[in-house]
This record gives sequence, structure tokens and C-alpha cells, in this order.
Amino acid sequence: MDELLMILTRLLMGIGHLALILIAAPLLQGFIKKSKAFWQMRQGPSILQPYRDLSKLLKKEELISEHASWLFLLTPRIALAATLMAGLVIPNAWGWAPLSGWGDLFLFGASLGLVRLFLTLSGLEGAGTFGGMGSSRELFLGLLTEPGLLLGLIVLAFITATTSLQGIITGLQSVSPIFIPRLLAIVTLGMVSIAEMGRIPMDNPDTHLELTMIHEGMLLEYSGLSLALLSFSEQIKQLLLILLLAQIVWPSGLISSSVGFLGMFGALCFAGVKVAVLGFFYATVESLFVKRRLFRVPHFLATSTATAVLALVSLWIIRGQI
Amino acid sequence: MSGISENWLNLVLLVLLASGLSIVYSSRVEKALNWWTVQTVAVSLLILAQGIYQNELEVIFVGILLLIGKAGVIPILLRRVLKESKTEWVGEIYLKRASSLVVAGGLTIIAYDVTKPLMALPQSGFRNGLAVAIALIFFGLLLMMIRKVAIVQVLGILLIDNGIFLAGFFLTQGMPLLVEMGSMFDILVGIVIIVILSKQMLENYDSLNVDHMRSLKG
Amino acid sequence: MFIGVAVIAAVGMLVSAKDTYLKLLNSVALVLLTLSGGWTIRQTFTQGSYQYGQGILYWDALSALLLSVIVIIAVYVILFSLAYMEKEVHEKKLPRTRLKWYYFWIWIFIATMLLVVSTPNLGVMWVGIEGTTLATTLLVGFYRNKKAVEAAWKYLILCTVGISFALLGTMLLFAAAAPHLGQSLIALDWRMLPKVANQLDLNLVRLGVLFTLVGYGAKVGFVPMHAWLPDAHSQAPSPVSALLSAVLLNCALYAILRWYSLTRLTALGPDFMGKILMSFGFLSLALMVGFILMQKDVKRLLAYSSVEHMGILAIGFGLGTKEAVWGASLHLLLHGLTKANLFVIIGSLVQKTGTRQMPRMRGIFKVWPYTGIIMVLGLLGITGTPPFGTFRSELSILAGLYKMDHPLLGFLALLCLTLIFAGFLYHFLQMLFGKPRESYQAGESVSTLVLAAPILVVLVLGLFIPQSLNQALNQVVKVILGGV
Amino acid sequence: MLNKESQFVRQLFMSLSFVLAGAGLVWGFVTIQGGNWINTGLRFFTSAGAGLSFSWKLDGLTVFFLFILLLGQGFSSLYSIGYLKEYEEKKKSLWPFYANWFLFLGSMFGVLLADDGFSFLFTWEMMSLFSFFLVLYENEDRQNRNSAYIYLVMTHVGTVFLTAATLFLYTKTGSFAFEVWAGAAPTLTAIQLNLLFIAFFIGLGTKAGFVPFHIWLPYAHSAAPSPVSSLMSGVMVNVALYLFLRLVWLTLGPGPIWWGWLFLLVGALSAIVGILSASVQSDLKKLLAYSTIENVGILGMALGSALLARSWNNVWAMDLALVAFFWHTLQHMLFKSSLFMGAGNIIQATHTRNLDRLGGLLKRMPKTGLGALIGILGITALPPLGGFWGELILFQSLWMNTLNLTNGWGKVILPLAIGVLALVGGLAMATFVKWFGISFLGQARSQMAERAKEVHPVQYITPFLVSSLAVLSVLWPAATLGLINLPLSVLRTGESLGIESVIGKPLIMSSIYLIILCLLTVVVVILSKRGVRRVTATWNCGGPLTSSMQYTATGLTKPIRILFSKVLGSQRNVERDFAGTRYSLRSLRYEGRIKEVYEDIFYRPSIRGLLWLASQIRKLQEGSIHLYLGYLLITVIVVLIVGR
Repeated sequence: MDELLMILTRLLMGIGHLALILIAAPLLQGFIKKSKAFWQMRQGPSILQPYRDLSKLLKKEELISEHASWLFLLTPRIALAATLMAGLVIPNAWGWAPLSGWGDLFLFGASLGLVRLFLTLSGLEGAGTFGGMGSSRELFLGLLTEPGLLLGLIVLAFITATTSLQGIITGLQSVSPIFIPRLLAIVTLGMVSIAEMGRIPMDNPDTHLELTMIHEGMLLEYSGLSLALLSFSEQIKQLLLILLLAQIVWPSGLISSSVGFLGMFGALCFAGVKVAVLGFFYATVESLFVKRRLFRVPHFLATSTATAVLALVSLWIIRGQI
Repeated sequence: MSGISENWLNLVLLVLLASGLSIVYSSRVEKALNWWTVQTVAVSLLILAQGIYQNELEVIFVGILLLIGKAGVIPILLRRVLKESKTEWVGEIYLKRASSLVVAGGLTIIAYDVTKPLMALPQSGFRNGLAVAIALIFFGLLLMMIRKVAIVQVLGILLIDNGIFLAGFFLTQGMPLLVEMGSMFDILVGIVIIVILSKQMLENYDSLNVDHMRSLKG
Repeated sequence: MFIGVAVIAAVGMLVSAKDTYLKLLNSVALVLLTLSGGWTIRQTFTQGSYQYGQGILYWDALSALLLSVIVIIAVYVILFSLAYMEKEVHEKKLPRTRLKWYYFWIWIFIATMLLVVSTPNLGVMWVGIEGTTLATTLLVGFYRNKKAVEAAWKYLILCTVGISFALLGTMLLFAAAAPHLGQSLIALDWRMLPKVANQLDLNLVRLGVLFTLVGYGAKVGFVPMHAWLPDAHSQAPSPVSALLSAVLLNCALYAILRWYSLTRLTALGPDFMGKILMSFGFLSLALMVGFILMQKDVKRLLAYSSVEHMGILAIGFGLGTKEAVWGASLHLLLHGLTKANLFVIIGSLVQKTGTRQMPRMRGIFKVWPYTGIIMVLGLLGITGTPPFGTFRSELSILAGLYKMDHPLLGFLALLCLTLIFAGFLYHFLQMLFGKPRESYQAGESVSTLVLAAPILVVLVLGLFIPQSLNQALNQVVKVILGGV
Repeated sequence: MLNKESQFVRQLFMSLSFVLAGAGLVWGFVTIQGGNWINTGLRFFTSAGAGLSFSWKLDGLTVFFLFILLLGQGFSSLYSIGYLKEYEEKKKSLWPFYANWFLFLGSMFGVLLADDGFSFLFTWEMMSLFSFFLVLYENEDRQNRNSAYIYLVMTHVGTVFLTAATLFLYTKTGSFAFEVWAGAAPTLTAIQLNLLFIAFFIGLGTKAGFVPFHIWLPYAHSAAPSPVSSLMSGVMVNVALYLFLRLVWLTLGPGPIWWGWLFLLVGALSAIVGILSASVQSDLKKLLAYSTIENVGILGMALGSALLARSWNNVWAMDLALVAFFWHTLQHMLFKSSLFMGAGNIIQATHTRNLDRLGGLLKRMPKTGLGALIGILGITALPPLGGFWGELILFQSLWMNTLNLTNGWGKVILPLAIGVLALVGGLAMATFVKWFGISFLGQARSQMAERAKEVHPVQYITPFLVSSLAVLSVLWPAATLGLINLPLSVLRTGESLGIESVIGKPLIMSSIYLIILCLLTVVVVILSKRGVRRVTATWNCGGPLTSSMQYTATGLTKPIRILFSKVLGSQRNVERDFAGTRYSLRSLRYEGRIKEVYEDIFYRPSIRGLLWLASQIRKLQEGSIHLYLGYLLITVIVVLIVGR
């Protein structure tokens, strides 16, 4: 009986987790835009602008390429779903992840990979040049990011001796924030998530200049509802990455409901602040740098991977095991 | 050898060796053939003599057969072929006459060296004879190696054959008759076949030069 | 008795060259040969040994093995050549009158080989082997064209020289044995010799063995005395090539084996001769890789592979361990069957295409599917691929090689075999597939498959070895390793 | 027009082989209940015949691979019912195909069941032989003949090593039986043991397609008819891996640590080289063949991890690695065969294997397309399908190995292996997006692609069956684990914690994940029902859109080719033809080539050397009789002197 109750509460909490992510994602996007505007000495759109964009897109008529097949319409749905799946393993403000379990840190990257697969496929759907270009580059970036992301997380896994993200976050509380392997791992993840989020210097999220765009190139054929879904899932992905990074920098471990409503709210605010700060940081980075040529990207990502390896080595050295 | 005295034996051996060498050295097929006939006669005489001394009919019989069959029939056959093909010179190849003599000398030494372990054996002159026999066999092989004309190669075979008979003589005082006969018969048939072949060779190449025949390679 | 059959048949052949007559006479002779031969073989294997005429003729397991090879293959080949030679005459390659000479010589050839395996006397054996040379020379030169004559000449000269060495060796043995067995035939009787083997004079026997080995070795075709072999085999009419490759070589090897089993008992010790045999074997095996890889002429290809297999046999027998000799004896039989089959099928192919050059044969499978199938079977058989019996025999020879602590040599042998396999496969693939030439007239009857009989036997023996055969082989092993 | 009789024969034979497979599976499930022989093994038909005899044995390890084999046989036979139709229409005799088909399957059963060295060698050779004939089936094409030739020769060279090892063990132990070998293994010296291992590694690695012995694989697997390709890639490769377990793991026993490292490194190398070469292929089937090399590499890494864990007696990690191995074996078999079937359908529909001439097939052959899509989801190791979970477990075992390793550089190398796997995953995604996207999406690049029609129903139903089985294996992991437990119980050494505790619970996540993902997707789809849609032309800066404007297969992975040009040895030459000024181009010709590095470094030179040697040897036979007599004389003298 209470078994069932357990499951039900778990289910509800999970849905809540997802709902929170869904709500917060556009907000973060808006915030980042705003902060970029701040660096550009503009007033910029309101923070709520992304919500408005999405709702407008939802109302618009949808154009579909004559060459496209059913896969074209399937992609946005799967993309959103898969991104949410990735969200399920990310510990939220209360350090709790619905799908936390054995080795779920691999699940995070893999779910994002699923999204990438479908996106790149539908980039080819339109039979145009730009879609193909986008897919080609996205695949290229993808295969370079994967090792960095995974190794970065693995180092943390070694530090905390567990392979579940929730466990890692909890474990990191007891690790000093200036523990060198941890710092290096954070650097790695920071660099990688720039690439994952498709931001300068990897890719320019705002551009529609055909020859430079990567992510936008694949979305070129999309419009209306599908476009809304895609950009929404993109914002979610961004939120997830930043949240994860934030949790690693300032971990907030499991907060049981015993601390009471206030404590819970406090934790939420704390998480919000963390995310906001990181968001502002990325906005700053984006404003300070320029986009790199495609064939410069490998160096950047190789650096991140190398950092991860360095973190690993340093970890063992510090523990005196090499 | 009970009957023949040491010196006689050695003399004959010398003759055999010398004739063998001169076959290798001779420049005309005709001469070589003659030398070979001489040698064969010597061998058969040796066998005859031994037969007479030991008065073993078997051996005498073999000796006579040898005298007739080899010293008689074969030279005639070969001469006929020679006439048909009008070959005169032994075509030298690889080795000129002089150098071939040197090689022959070397082979003789090897033959003696090879037979050294047999010194212990009872019969006197045994080793000496065997060495000469093996030397003759080597000469025959050498002759076949370094001469172009088919007939000379046949001579080589015959020289080897002489060598073997000599060996047989020393080793066994006459092999079992059956074997002797068989081998002799084989030689005769062999020569006949060779003659047939060389006729065909003449038809095809209108010369007895073996060196033309190198189309089958690899 | 069957020797008589053979001789009589040979003479009979000379009477007339009419197709029907020859067919009749041959088939009668074959039937008699099979009956008498089969009976002898059976007697021998059941009683362990069998003699005829107060032991003038005498067979033990080893000679019976050879006897069976001779009989089987002789029947197979002569039946084939009845059809083959007819076709030759038909295509004006030969005048009909020479046909009788062909059969005359072929039967003489068979007779001499039968003599070799039937006599208990090393001297007579020598006579027989020299006889085979003489009998086959004119068969090799049967077409009387330039190449044929050349081949015949080389064959005759080289083999005669070799054989005379063997005679010298035999004499040396006689000299060694005479003091103990008396100045008579007995002194060369391989039934008697083992009894006095350890008293024989060492040096004489040693010299004798060496000369004989080289002499008969030339006949077996060990490298470097093999030079005559490819020429003769490629120039002779295909049935004759089959006989030469599949039977004659084995007969010469048989002579060597007699000496071998004798020498093992003398003071020279068991592996004095074995070592020399093995080194000859390895030389043959290794050098053949080159010849087979780069070959153009299909019959020469087969000839070289015969040399290779003689090498394998030499290794097997030379090792002198039980299983190696077992494998070698099996291999002797199987190689005979396979090689005869290959020569026959390739012979008919050469007749059909009118060339021996492999680059000129293409797309056999399309034109003559049945020939193609048999060729594939033969290819697999000759390269010792499962499920063929040759795999079994080669494997057990190699196993023996390993047992004697020559793992490296074993590995090299394996490597050579593989390279040879690669060569064969390459050539046969080239021949079997691709675009056939217009000149071929396609179509053949299913009856072609009858030719596959021997290789099918090899196939069956690969899947399982009947007890009877196994016992027979064990007897052979006993003969070779344990004297009489 | 179609010959009724031959049609009947076709259906008869192929359904026969299908039914046999089914029967085998049923029989298996029935007998497995009677458990205890799983570990001890069940002997049968062990004929103590003359000389070298056969003997067969059945144990858990064998059963698992038999299961794989039977599945493969069943699916590919079912598929060929439709596939072979084409040959009938071409009036090509199918008898050789049938004969070799059954013999090939039979010999694979033989290899799996063999219980001694002789039976193993015997059936092993037969397996190569009959697969060779099957590869040779489409022998009209010279290319195919060469591929078949290379294949057979390579395997034979591999077999040399196997035979050598077998005979060595035989002479050491005096028996061919595996048990006896296993008993005698501890008595061997370290050097002997290592040499044996190397021999086995080369011999079996050649068959499995480890780099650098892999060069034959892409040729052979792509030259064969598609059902055969799916058998070779899905099953035969696994047979080789099975022998690694049988001969190295069970027979040679726990060896020195470097064996594990060797497997790990060679596996990683194979994975990377395989998938890299695959990513730049534009031949429909060759690409798949190369990805087979990649997957074999991954399996090799799993084996390596298992061996390492075993020699560090880290039971947990060992079990994980083994589970990963078997899991991935199963999944790879399923997906690879379904992909080969998809490729076969495309080839039959369009008569081309060149990706650059395909496109837009998803509209013309939707069912084939769906099957292929599921296939690539699985093969790229993405959730929710099985490919991912196998790698997840492998990650775990590597991770645990690292964690429990007290010290040493292994603690760095093992995690790097994880990085390698990640890289491989990324490359695999690129590869298969290309494979699927270029052939099925966009617009047709050639007439053939435009005229393509959906194929015989059996040919798309079979991939569906395969995929559904794959989904089932994820949805019901307990069953799959039950199957994997069979070989595990044989391989486990020392104390063992039940497979459930090792991995049972975590793997439930696979089904949960699948279910939730589907739920979410459905929800999203339902929510996003409304909205107006209109079909228009693709936006192309206002210009007309031609099929040549799409990205080509070559173009899609060009960045990869440029980045890894060193590894791939890729070359390009561009010929520009200017019209007057440098700025207006009249014509441009681009030519890119990938060369097989290993072929150039090792194989070609050695072959050239061999042939040179051969031509030297042939000079001995110059045709001059004098020379020959000379040989004779020299031989006599040498023998006389040596023998003295």
C-alpha cells in the first residue's frame, strides 16, 4: 500500500521537477539576452520576451518542405521529450533527480545525443544546402564534445566514488571547492557546455547568416509550432547544462522536506541565484569573444578534453596513487 | 683379389683412370668414343681375368657378355648416329678442355676422400679400385655437364656405367647374376631408346646439340 | 600373376590398333588386374604378408599399400585414356597406328611398377625402377614434337644417371651383406637383411645409403634433382602424366622406404636416413612455393605440386614417429588419388580448350559446370583443406613434426602450405570464373561427374576413417618402423 | 514468367532453414530448464574413431552463442525468402547458394560445439571455406572475386597460427581435448603460454576483424549477398569471439596482465579505425562492414576489461564487463543484421550501392526506412535502445576497474578508454546519420533512386521482427540477463555474486527510461496536434533547388576527413579551370581518396617481396640440362661429405 504511495509521490515529484524546468528555461534565456544587452549598452528586450516568442510561434502557420517526410515532424517532439529525459537525471534545486541511479551521468550525455541525432537527420530533410551544412558541422562538433563532457563528469565521479549525478552533487559538498581536480573538471565542463549550448565562440545563436550558423542551420526549414518546440527544447538544454554546472560549483545536496517550507524555498532561491550568475557569466563570455572558424573548434574542445585528463592525473597524483 | 697381383691391378686401374680423363679431355666425339671402348675392354678383361683365375663360370659369362654387348654393339650404334648427324666436335660449354681436366682431378681427390673409411676392409686394393670407380662415375657426370652434343652425354652415361661395373667388381666379385643381367639389359635398352630419341632429335632440331633444348622453363 | 597379365596385355596391344579391339583387350586386362591384385591385397592385409612361388614374389603391408595405389589408379587412368586417346586420334593429333604403341608402353610401364612392389629383392627392385624409366621415356616423348623430345631427353638422362647411383648403392649394400648372407640373391633380400642388419659394415652401408638416396631421390623428384619432373609431366599425354605423378613417384619412394626401414635397424641408427629425408622434404616443400605462385602452365603447376607432396611425404616418413608415418602412409594413398583425378580432369580441360596456359582459360564454370565442380573438389583436396582426407593426413604429419620438438619447422611448413594454397586458389579462381572465350563449345554431359570418383573417396576419408583402413595403415607403420 | 518450380524450391529451402532455427530455439528453451549440465557441459557424438576423431560438447557458453546463431539463421533465412527472388529473375542458378548456405550454417554449429582441437580446426576451416563460396556467389563481378580471394587467404594465414598453437598444445598434452589443455596450461612456461596466446590472438583476431588484421573484412562482408553479409557480420564474427572465451579465457586460463591490456588497446584501436573508415565510406554495405570492425573493437575492449578485472580479481568489474560483452554481442547481432537487410532492400530497389546516387527513399520505401531508422538508433548506442545500455555497463566496469586499482598508470588509461568510447559514439552517430540521411532523406540524387519501389513484404517485415526483439530485450531486461547468466556461470571463476545483485536492479532503468521517453513523446505529440500546416518549396535564397545542391555523402563527413586526415591517409586533388580571371571558374574537378593505411604499410610490401622471391626461385629451372646435371653432381658430393 505505502509502496504504491511511495511510487505516486515519486511520480508527482518527478512531474514537479519537469514543470519547474519547463517554466524556468525561457526565463534563463531571457535573462542571458538581457545581460548581453547590458554589455552592449542596450536596453534589450524584457526578460519575459522568450515566452512571448514561443506563444507567438505556436499561433503561426507551419510551412513544411515538399521533400520532407514524416521524420521532419517527428523530430521536434522527440527532441523535446529527449531533452526532458536528460532533465530527469539533473539534480534540481533540492539536489534531487527523479531518475537518479547507477551510472545516470552517462544517460545525460546520451539523451542529448538522441536529440542531436534527430536534429541532424531532419537537417537533411529539407534537401537544401544549409540544412546539410548545419548537420555536418553539428555532427563534427558533437563527436568532439562527447569525450570532454563524459571525461569531465567521470573525474567528478572518481572524486565522489559514485556514477550518479545526484550522488556526485551530494558528495561534492564534502570536497573543498578549490580541490584542483574539481576545478579542472569544472573548467572542462564549462568549455564543453559552451559548445553544447551553441554559443560564441562555437556558434552564434542569434545569427541567421547562412555560412556561419550551425544549430540554426538545421532549424532553417522549421516554422510555427515545430520551431517553437525546437527552440524551447534548446532553451531547456541550456538551462540543464547551466544548472548542472552551477550544482557542481556550489553543490546543494539533498534537502529533505523536514527543513520545512521556508528552507525549501530558500534552496530554490539559492539555485536560481547560482544559475543566474552562471548565465551572466556566459553572457559576458559571449560579449567578450568572437565566433571562431569551424576548424579552430577542435583546438578549443581538445583543450577541454586535455583539461579533463589533467584533472584525472592530478586527482590520482594528489591521492598518491600514481 | 686373389688372382691378379697388386701391381697388375693398379696398372689396370691407372689405365682406366687415364682413359676416363682422356675422354673428358678429348675434343672430338670420335676420339672420346674410342677411349671409352678401350676402357670398356679393360674392364671386361679385368672381369674375365678374375673369372678365369677363380674359374667361376658365372663371372666369365658376365665378362664375355660385357665384351660383346658393350664394347661391341654400343659403339657401332653410336657411330651410326654420329654419321647421320655429321657431328664432329664435342661442343664445349661452361668449361674448356683444360679447365675441365683440372675439375676432373679435383673430383678424383674427392672420390678418394669419400672412400677413405673403407681402407679398413679386408680385400687389398679394394679401396683404390672403389675410389677409381667413383671417380669414373664423377667423370661421367662431369662430361654430361660440360658438353653440348647428345652423344657425348650418352658417353657420360656409359662412363658412369663402367664405373659402376668396376665398383661392382671390387665390391662383390660379381653381383648375383640376375641383377648383373638386369642392369646390363637395362643399359642396352637404354642405349637403344637413346638412339631412337636422338633420331627424333635430329628430325626436330637437325643437330644433336642438346643446348638448343631449353624451351621448358620455370 | 598380374605382372604376367600386364606383360601379356602389353604384347597383345601390339596386334591391332582397332578401337573396339583395344577397348575390349584393355577392359579384359583391367578386370583380370583388378581381380588378381585385389585378391593379393586382401590376402596380404588379412594374413599380414603373402607370397607367391616360394617367395619369388612377396608382399607385406607396405607393398600391398603401393599395390592398391597402382591398381586403383591404373584402372582409373586407363579407362580415362580409352576415351582420351580416341579423341586425340579424332582430332588428328596422332595417327591411329601409334595407338597400339601407346598401350604397349603403358602396360609395360604398369608391369614394371608391379614388379617393383612385388619383388622382395632390392636388386630386382632396382631393375624394375630402371625399367619404369625406360618404359615411360617414349611415352613422355609420345607427341614427337620439339618440346616432347626435349622433355623425354632430360627425363631419360637425369633419371638414368640417378638410377645408376642407386645401383652403386645397391652394390655397396650387397658387399656389406655378402659376408653374412653369402654371395647370392639372398644378400639383397629385404626379408633377410634385417636379421643381420646390426652386423653390416657401417661404412659400406653408409655410402650405399647415401648413393641410393640420391639415386632414387632423383626419381622421386626431390629438389634439387626434380628438374626433369615438370617437363616430363607437362609434355606427356595427360593420362600418362597422371600415372607418373600419382604412381611412379610413389614407387620410387617405396624403394627408398625399403632402404629406410632397413637402415633404421643398422648401426647407423634410426634417424640417420630420416634426417636426410627430412631435409630433402623441406627443400622440396619450401622451393615449390615459388614455382607454384608464379606458374602459368597448368600441368606444370600440378607437377610442381607433386614435388611438394613428395616433400611432405619425405618429412612424414623421415620423422619416423608412429603418427607421422601413419599420416604419411595415408597421405601417400590420398595424394595419389587426388593427383590422378586432377591430372585427368585438367587433361580433359586442356583437350577442350586446346591450351595449357592458365591465362588463356577463363570462365570454365560457365561453359563446363561439371568440370568446374570437379576442379574445385580437386583444388580443395590437393591443398589439404577440410573436409578432405588430405587435411587429416597433413595434420598428423605436422603433429609428428611438433612431437619431435620442431615447432618452428612445423610453423614454416604450415606457412609454405598456406602460400601454396594461396597460389593454387589464385590460379583456379582465374580459370574458373570470368568471361569464357568464344572458341569454347559449351555443354557437357552429367556423366563427366564419374571422373570425380577418386576425389570423392578422398572426401569420404576426410570425414571418417574406416577401421579396416586404419588397421591396414597401422600394419604399414609397423613394417616401416619395426623392420619386417 | 517466374519459374514456378524454382520459386517453390526457394521458399522450401529458406523456410526450412527458418523453421529449423525456430525449432532449435524452442528445443533450447525446453532443455535449459533441466539445468545442471550448463556448467559441467553435455557431451555427445564423441566418436572414438580411427586416428583423429571428433568430439562435441554443449555448455552454457555454447548455448548463448547457439542462441545468437539460431537467431541470425532464422532472421536471415526469412529475409532471403524474399531476397533471393531477384536471382531467379536473373536466371542465376541458386543451387550453389543453397548448398553453401546450409553447409556454412552447419560448420558454424560445428565450431560452436567442438570440444577438441581437431574438430575445431576442421569445422573452422569449413566455416571459412563455405562462407568464401557464399561471398563468391556473385562472381560475375571481378571485384567480388578479388574480395573473396583476399578473404580466404587472410583467414588461411590466420588458421596457420591456430593450427600451430593447436598442434603445440597437442604435442605438449598428447591430446586434442580442451579440458586436457586447460589442465596442462598451468604447467606451461610463461614464454610458451604467451606464444600460444599470441598465436590464438592473431588467428582468431583475423577472423574477428581486429585491426590490423581487418583488411579483408570490409571487402568480403560487402561483396556477399545481403543475407550472407548479415550472417557474417552478425554471427560469424561472434563465433571468433566465442573462441577467444573458449580458448583463451577457459583454456589458457588467467594469464599475465598484459593480455588484458592488449585486448583493451587493440579493441580501442579497432573501434576508432573501424568507425573512422566507416564515416568516410560512401558505399552502402562497406560502411556497415567497417562499423562491424568498430563493434568488434568495443567487444574486444569489454573482453580486455574482463581479463584485467580477472587478473586483479575484481569480481564485480569482471562480471560487469562480461555482461556488457554478451549484451553487446546480442544487440550488435540484431541491429547489424537488420541494417544489412535494409541495405539489401535499397540495393534491390535501386541497383546501386553508392550513397551519392540515393536519396529521398523514405517516401518511396517507408517501411524499409522505419526498420533502418530503428537500426541506426540501436547501432549508434543511443538510449533508449539496447546498444546504449551495453556501453553503459562497459563504462561501469571500466570505471570500477579504475576505482579499485590501487595504483599505477592504469588508473589513467582505463578512463581514457571511456573517452575513446565516447569519441567512437560521436563518430558512429555521424556515420549513421550519413548512412540513413543521405539514402533516405532529402531528394533523389539519381534516376534509380527516383524509380525505387518498396520491396517484397518479407524483406521489410524481417527487420521489424528484429527491431521488436531488440526493443523487447530492453523492455524486459530480466529475460536478457537470464540468457546472459548461462555463459557467465561457465566463465565465472572463484566466488560470484548473483548476476541480479551485480546488475539486475540498475538495468531496470532501461525499461523505465524507454517507457518514460515514449510517454513524454506521446504527450508532446498530443499537445502539439493543433496548428495549420502547408507544404511548400524549401527555402533556397530564392533560387531554384536542384538535387545536386544537397550535401553529398562525401561532403557530410568532410570535416571528419580533414581532421583525421593523418589517420585515414586521405588525399585530395582539385583541378580548377578558370575562365580568364581567377575569380570566374569554368569547371572544377574534386577527387578525394582514402587509402587503407595498413595495406600500404604492411600487406602490399610483403606480398611484393614474396613474389620477388618466387621469381628468383623460378630462375633455378632455366631449362638447361647441363645445369640440372650440375645440381645432381653437387647434391651427390654434398650428401657424401655431410653424411660421412
